[in-house]
Amino acid sequence: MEKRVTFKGWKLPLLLLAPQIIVTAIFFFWPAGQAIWQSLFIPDPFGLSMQYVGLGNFEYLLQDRYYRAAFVTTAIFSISVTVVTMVVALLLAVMADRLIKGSGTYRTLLIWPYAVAPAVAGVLWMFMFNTRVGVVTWYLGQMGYSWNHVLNQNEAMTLVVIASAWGRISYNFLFFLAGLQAIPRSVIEAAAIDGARFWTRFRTIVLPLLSPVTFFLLVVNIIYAFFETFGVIHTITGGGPQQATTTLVYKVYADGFVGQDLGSSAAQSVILLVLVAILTVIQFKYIERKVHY
Amino acid sequence: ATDIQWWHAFSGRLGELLEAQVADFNESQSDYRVIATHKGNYSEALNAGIAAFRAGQQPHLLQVFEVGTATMMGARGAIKPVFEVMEESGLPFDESAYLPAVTGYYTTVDGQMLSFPYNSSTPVMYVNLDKLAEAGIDADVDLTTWSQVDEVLTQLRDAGVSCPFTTSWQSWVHLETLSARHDQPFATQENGFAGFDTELVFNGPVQVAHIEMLGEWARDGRFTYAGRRNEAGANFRAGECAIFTESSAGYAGVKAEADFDFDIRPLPYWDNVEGAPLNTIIGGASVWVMAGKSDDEYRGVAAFLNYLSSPEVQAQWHQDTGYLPITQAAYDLTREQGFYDENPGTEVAVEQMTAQEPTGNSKGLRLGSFDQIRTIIDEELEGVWAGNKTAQQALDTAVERGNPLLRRFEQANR
Amino acid sequence: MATLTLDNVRKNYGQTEVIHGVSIDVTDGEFIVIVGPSGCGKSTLLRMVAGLETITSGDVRIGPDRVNDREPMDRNIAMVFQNYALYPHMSVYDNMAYGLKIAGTPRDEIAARVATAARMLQLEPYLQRRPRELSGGQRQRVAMGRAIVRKPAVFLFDEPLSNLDAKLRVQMRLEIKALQRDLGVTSLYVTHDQVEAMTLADRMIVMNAGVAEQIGAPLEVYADPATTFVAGFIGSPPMNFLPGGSLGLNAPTAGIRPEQLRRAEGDDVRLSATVRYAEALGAESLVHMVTDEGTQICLRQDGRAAPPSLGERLSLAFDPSDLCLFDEGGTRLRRI
Amino acid sequence: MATLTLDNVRKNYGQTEVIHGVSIDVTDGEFIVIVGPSGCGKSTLLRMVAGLETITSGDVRIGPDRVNDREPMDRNIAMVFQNYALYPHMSVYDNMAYGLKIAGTPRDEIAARVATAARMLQLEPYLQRRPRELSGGQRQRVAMGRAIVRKPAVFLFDEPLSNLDAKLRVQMRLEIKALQRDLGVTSLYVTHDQVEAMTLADRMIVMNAGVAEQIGAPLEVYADPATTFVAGFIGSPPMNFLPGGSLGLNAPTAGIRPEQLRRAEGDDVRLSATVRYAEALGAESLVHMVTDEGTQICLRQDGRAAPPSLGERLSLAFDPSDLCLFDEGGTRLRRI
Amino acid sequence: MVEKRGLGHWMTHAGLILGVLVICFPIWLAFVASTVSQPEIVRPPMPLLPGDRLIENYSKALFSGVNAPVWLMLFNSGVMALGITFGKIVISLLSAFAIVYFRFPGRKLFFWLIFLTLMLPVEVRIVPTYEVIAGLGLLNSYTGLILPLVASATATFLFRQFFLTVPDELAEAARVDGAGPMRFFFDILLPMSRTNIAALFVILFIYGWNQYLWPLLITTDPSMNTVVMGIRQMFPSGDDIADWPVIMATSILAMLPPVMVVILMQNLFVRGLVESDK
Ligand SMILES: Nc1ncnc2c1ncn2[C@@H]1O[C@H](COP(=O)(O)OP(=O)(O)OP(=O)(O)O)[C@@H](O)[C@H]1O
Ligand SMILES: Nc1ncnc2c1ncn2[C@@H]1O[C@H](COP(=O)(O)OP(=O)(O)OP(=O)(O)O)[C@@H](O)[C@H]1O
Ligand SMILES: O=P(O)(O)OC[C@H](O)CO
Ligand SMILES: [Mg+2]
Ligand SMILES: [Mg+2]
Repeated sequence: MEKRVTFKGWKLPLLLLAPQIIVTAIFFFWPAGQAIWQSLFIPDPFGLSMQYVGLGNFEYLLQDRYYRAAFVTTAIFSISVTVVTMVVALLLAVMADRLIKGSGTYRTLLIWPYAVAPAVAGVLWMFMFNTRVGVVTWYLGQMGYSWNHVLNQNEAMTLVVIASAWGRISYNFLFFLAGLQAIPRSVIEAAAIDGARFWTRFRTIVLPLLSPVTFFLLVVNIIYAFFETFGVIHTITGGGPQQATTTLVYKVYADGFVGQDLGSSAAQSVILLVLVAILTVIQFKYIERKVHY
Repeated sequence: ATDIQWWHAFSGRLGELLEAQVADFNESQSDYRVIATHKGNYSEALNAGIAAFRAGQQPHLLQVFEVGTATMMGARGAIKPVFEVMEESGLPFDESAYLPAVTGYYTTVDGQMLSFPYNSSTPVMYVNLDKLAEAGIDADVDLTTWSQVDEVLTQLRDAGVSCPFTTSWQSWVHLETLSARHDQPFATQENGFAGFDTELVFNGPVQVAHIEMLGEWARDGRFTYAGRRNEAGANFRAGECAIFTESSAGYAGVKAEADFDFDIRPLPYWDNVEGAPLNTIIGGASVWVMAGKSDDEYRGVAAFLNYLSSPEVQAQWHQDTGYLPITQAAYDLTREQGFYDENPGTEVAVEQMTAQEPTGNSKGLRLGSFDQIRTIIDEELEGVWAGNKTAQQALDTAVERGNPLLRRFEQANR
Repeated sequence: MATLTLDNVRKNYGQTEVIHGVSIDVTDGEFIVIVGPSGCGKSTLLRMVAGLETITSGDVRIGPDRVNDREPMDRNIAMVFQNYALYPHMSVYDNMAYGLKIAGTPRDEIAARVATAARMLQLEPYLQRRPRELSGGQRQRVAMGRAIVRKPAVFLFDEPLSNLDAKLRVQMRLEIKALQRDLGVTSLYVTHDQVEAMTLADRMIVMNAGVAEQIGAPLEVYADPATTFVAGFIGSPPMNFLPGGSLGLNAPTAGIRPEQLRRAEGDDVRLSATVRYAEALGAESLVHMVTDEGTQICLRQDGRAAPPSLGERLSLAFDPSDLCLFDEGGTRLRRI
Repeated sequence: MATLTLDNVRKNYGQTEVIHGVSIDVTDGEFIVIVGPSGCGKSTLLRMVAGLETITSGDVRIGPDRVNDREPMDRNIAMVFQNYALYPHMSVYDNMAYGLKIAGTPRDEIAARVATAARMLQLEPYLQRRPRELSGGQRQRVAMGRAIVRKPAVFLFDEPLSNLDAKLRVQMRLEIKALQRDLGVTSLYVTHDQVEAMTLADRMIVMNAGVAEQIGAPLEVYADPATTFVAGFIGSPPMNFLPGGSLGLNAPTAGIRPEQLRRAEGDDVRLSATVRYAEALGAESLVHMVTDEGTQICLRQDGRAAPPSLGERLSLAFDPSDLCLFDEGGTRLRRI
Repeated sequence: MVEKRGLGHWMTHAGLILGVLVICFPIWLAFVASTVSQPEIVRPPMPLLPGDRLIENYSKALFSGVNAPVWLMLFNSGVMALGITFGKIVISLLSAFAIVYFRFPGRKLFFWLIFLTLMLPVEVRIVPTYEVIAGLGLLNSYTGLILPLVASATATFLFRQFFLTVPDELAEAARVDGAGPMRFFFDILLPMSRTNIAALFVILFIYGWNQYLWPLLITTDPSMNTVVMGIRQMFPSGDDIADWPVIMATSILAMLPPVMVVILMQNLFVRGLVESDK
């Protein structure tokens, strides 16, 4: 999509672009270049010396069962967060949309968690499910279920998924609600007159018409789950038990800053950079061509 | 006054005691001011220090747990050996005044002190006597061997104790110390003391059997797992758990918080293993002096370290915290003060450390990337506690995953 | 196909009554147009019939059945919306087939019915397109098709042509009329365009502020308006209103349509006025004037006659029997 | 105020030529309407005059000056856009004052000029409102006001009324006409609505696919169309076209306007046709028929005459001098 | 309205209220925990209604904290969040304007250079970015906290999307009125973008305030800690029990500013989001 009218000249636009280009170059492209460079070496933790290893770091990574597992973990985690978030948000949005009045009030009440930092969300959920003092753990215990996400991989995954999804529900809710309210009333009415009852309408009209919103949310949720959940994982499980909750991004951090294995961390950064660059391009092509109903 | 930055990993009771020492030192003179900063747990503090060094913002002093020793030793250009600092300062410094069992860990082959052994510990066993009584077990029950412990735990469980046994620092206590105490190698090349080309071998039969037993306890409710570091301390101090294997330094917290009678016992061993028991090995942390500071600052550092080694300060620290005394003078002073008599069990740690002459397998560990290797061990052990893996599988995997890290460390430090 | 009866239907939104009791009996196959200015309640009335709004009081009957409490899907109606309300994600075929599919009609029959409708509406080449790939007129046809295939008892139209441009509107209104006549389905059609109402309706309901001011056949309403509102609303340019006194009449208001005025020849002068401006439209010209009393009036004259120039004073004549007289409230005074 | 000259103006987008050379001399104060169907290049032509599109070849002159290479602000023009393009965050006052502010006009003078324009356009009560707080007609007036205050040499209008509803459109077009006449500013006005063109233009340019098919005064164009395209586009319903042969004429196509047909009385029958449908519009009726040759034709008759019934066969007459004859290409054959 | 009467209506309310309760429960619990004493928490189950230690716990958190008092961390968070917010908005507005309204050599290249960063948060390139900042001597500085997070294209992208929806005629009208590019930018485009700026303000403020990993790495000096990372630092190294009431009080304090921003600006926020098509 391009504008019809444009202003002339090339100096002014370059001047306008300069701040962003400079900041991007220094804090994005320079580090990215560094990552690529460093991925060819094994430096010692203190940065006093480094050994050239060619693609050795990548070989090492690909041989590492746990690195490969981190891909799977990331996939499971991201998909779960996305699904939980979207299903709950859609459910709430559909209910709020049915109201003639008051959807604004519910929106205000539901919007809170969006503002809560993932790391703080992690602390809150960790507090509720703490194996010693957690209220939820205690009540679960009363019901005969012994919760222990410190040892149980599935429970750990469940907890980080819920804690990560929690804050996003608000955001998704906003978009779904806006999306629902943007569906022309008359289309719904037409379907009703055509004989479709609530669920039929929802399945055959509402869901398909929401699909642009849904796709958008899908992308942002996956991006969120990929990158912004670091705080949740760091505060709740630290990637454990047994790396069951170690995502790719967490591993970059864990190997780079905890493990002091800068070569491996740089190589992981490079792999992530490539992955995300591909995703960006795909997403971009899609946005440009986005279907608007 | 010249500021001396000290990054450490102590919070809670230990943090308070450390702050008190710092305040005391700062009051005692006016040339230097030590500023102590809590940098998270041991791993976090170490990483913060390393990262800061890379950024040229390192503190003067960095507390590094024993696990990071090889890493620090490997970073010759990043540290300034303590003996150098002391020599240059001109302050009296006699390496022979320190307990060899402790300082041996932190010295070069020719006996020069690289880091200051600020807080050294060794694992011991804490027993909640009230819980024993609750289960009708005699307070004097013999807990010298793991088989005896096994029986007592069964009784405790059967009597309805929800947490018969727990431990902190599982790898340190139940693999590293276990190996040393039973003269089993943890890694080749004298556990790394003899060179970088070392390989992990802690998947031997003794270790497997021991972990197998813990795994069984975990599954049948005799062992409650609480975390990789000393999270379990909270459970024990709250009176939930009957028996607790933990650093001697757990004493500070237990003494401060426990509202039950407790006992400190030596770490049990397997009497069916030949040569057992040997000494336990050292833990805790030492303080490293970082490179790249001015002479004046190093003089301040020396003054502070000198203050920390004085018999009074050391004795007080030892008595308050349960960390080992690092000088003979402090040890003697403590005995003179009658502390060991008034507080039975407090001498267990020192005795345990010094009872036997260490072998190549019990001198300690000096492995690169050991923090990550511990993480791997922790992960695999958790697999056993959760019932996902057998002990053999877990230890084999840990060895298999850990060795590449040693290779990378070797490569990086060539 | 069925009759449709509204019996004193009223609608309140909270305290405000927006439909003040409308009654009409629509015979089977009749085409009724509801016409009136924006906000007068046309859509509301239609939507009550559709079941999209609750009925505050009164009855709506389709055939013999009172349908007040039925859901829209149970009323056997079809509706064409102003914005067409096509399902944007479905092909033209699926848009038309949707209602039948839900009703569980066999596939063959669906295909057959859609095909018939598509043929009637000349939509055959577009069956696989999405609505956004169609022009306005084609979309309008799809909306019609969707209504047709269901063979409902009653068609409801809510300003179905107002989103089209002028040319297309004329064409589509002819098509709608023809289609309804062929199908013979009872229809209720809402518009604010009086031309549409005139050309489509068998009978029309002229609404004003929630009240049905007049119900009747188009030419009847045009020739014989019941109120000044109706007289002003139907016909463009509207009827001229003159104070009765100025014409020596015993009525507050007298109305005369622009085409019933003529330039006086000889001494039949009844009115003089000054020309403000003239619009030459080709076939006809509209001459806008002010009378000496200051009332604005309009004269429609043949396009071939030369339009008068600005400021010219014209003498006007009309046939007194063409006058419509109204009382103060705007109600027609009938000569008995 | 100035003259405006287009001299063989062309526009290419890449390879495609969309304006095929348009020339016209607009005299000072003249109101020129460019009319034609969608996509014929009306806006493109206007935008070239405005300086918003480059001119591929040919010259545009405002007054004596060739302005091809001037920026829009240096051409001394003002433009009213279809969507008004009001600055949404500025008050009505600021919208009108903006161009003057930029030009560095003194505050007092800005205030005075805006006040004058606001008075003329009856916008005084709304000066502090934002555009979104105005009705469509008011917005349109603001757009006009913005153009007026700058006292430009030429006004450019691009379909300024097409976003308004029918009633308002009629009213606004009268206002625009009056205003332009009062101000006497040379104007170029684009529309696709032939009624608008007829009523507004001093002269109109009828465009088709980038070609100016006819330039002339409205009634002249109506009465004397140069091509079938013009004859069909101007006038509603459009001119009826009959094959010349069927009338015994020596021309491929003959055109006659619906109001020039009449029902034959006696033996002046020239044409017979069957009634398809009749639309009674009150003042007049349109009778749509098919001739025996199958051509669709339309007859406009007085509303008072009873419309014929469907299927009825009518005999039609016309005055042969009203016929317009066209050649195969649709160009008018003039009788010399 | 189709099917919107009667029982279903109340069921809908019931469902939504349940949703609100579940969603808000963690926050409620944190609030309760911040008003009771440590013993009440460590002996489960902790109460579900607030206690009487509110003032005590909050003043302890605010004025003593663990490494640094919480008020200081809040201040640091505020500076960082506002710095990121304003920095991003300003540079994005300028660059989006350049990209949308000008045709100049290299435009496509710059476009892609910028938009490649669209989805690459700092986490991915964390180690080298840390080194760049360290190399520039920006550890423990507000500049170091802010600048690297300003380098992302999300805001630029949003403004670009919005500018593309601004009718062409507006720019044309401005040109006809005699406005040059910068005049058009300041007089027309900027004021028109207010809603979007407001929405972005909310998004970016929260983004900045909620940063965790970056401040964790580059603030080695506790007086530069931000509150979100500060909470995590309050957890003991393991040995002793977390001071839950103070930690929870800090959590509440840490979420208060962003929550206020969202709640107070929610209408603008939602409008901006939805209008600008995400
Ligand atoms: N939900 C509602 N609540 C309150 N008043 C309403 C509601 N819907 C419509 N109205 C009012 O009812 C009156 C009639 O509205 P309606 O939509 O039927 O008018 P209409 O004749 O269809 O107008 P238009 O030609 O503009 O579509 C209007 O005055 C409107 O303001
Ligand atoms: N930027 C462009 N690139 C290529 N072709 C264009 C461009 N702008 C317009 N055209 C083409 O030029 C022709 C004339 O367009 P223009 O907008 O002038 O038509 P118009 O008469 O104003 O139509 P409308 O009544 O729909 O506004 C059209 O066929 C259009 O497709
Ligand atoms: O609890 P500490 O300080 O004795 O340390 C125990 C372990 O040695 C840490 O590795
Ligand atoms: Mg309506
Ligand atoms: Mg156009």
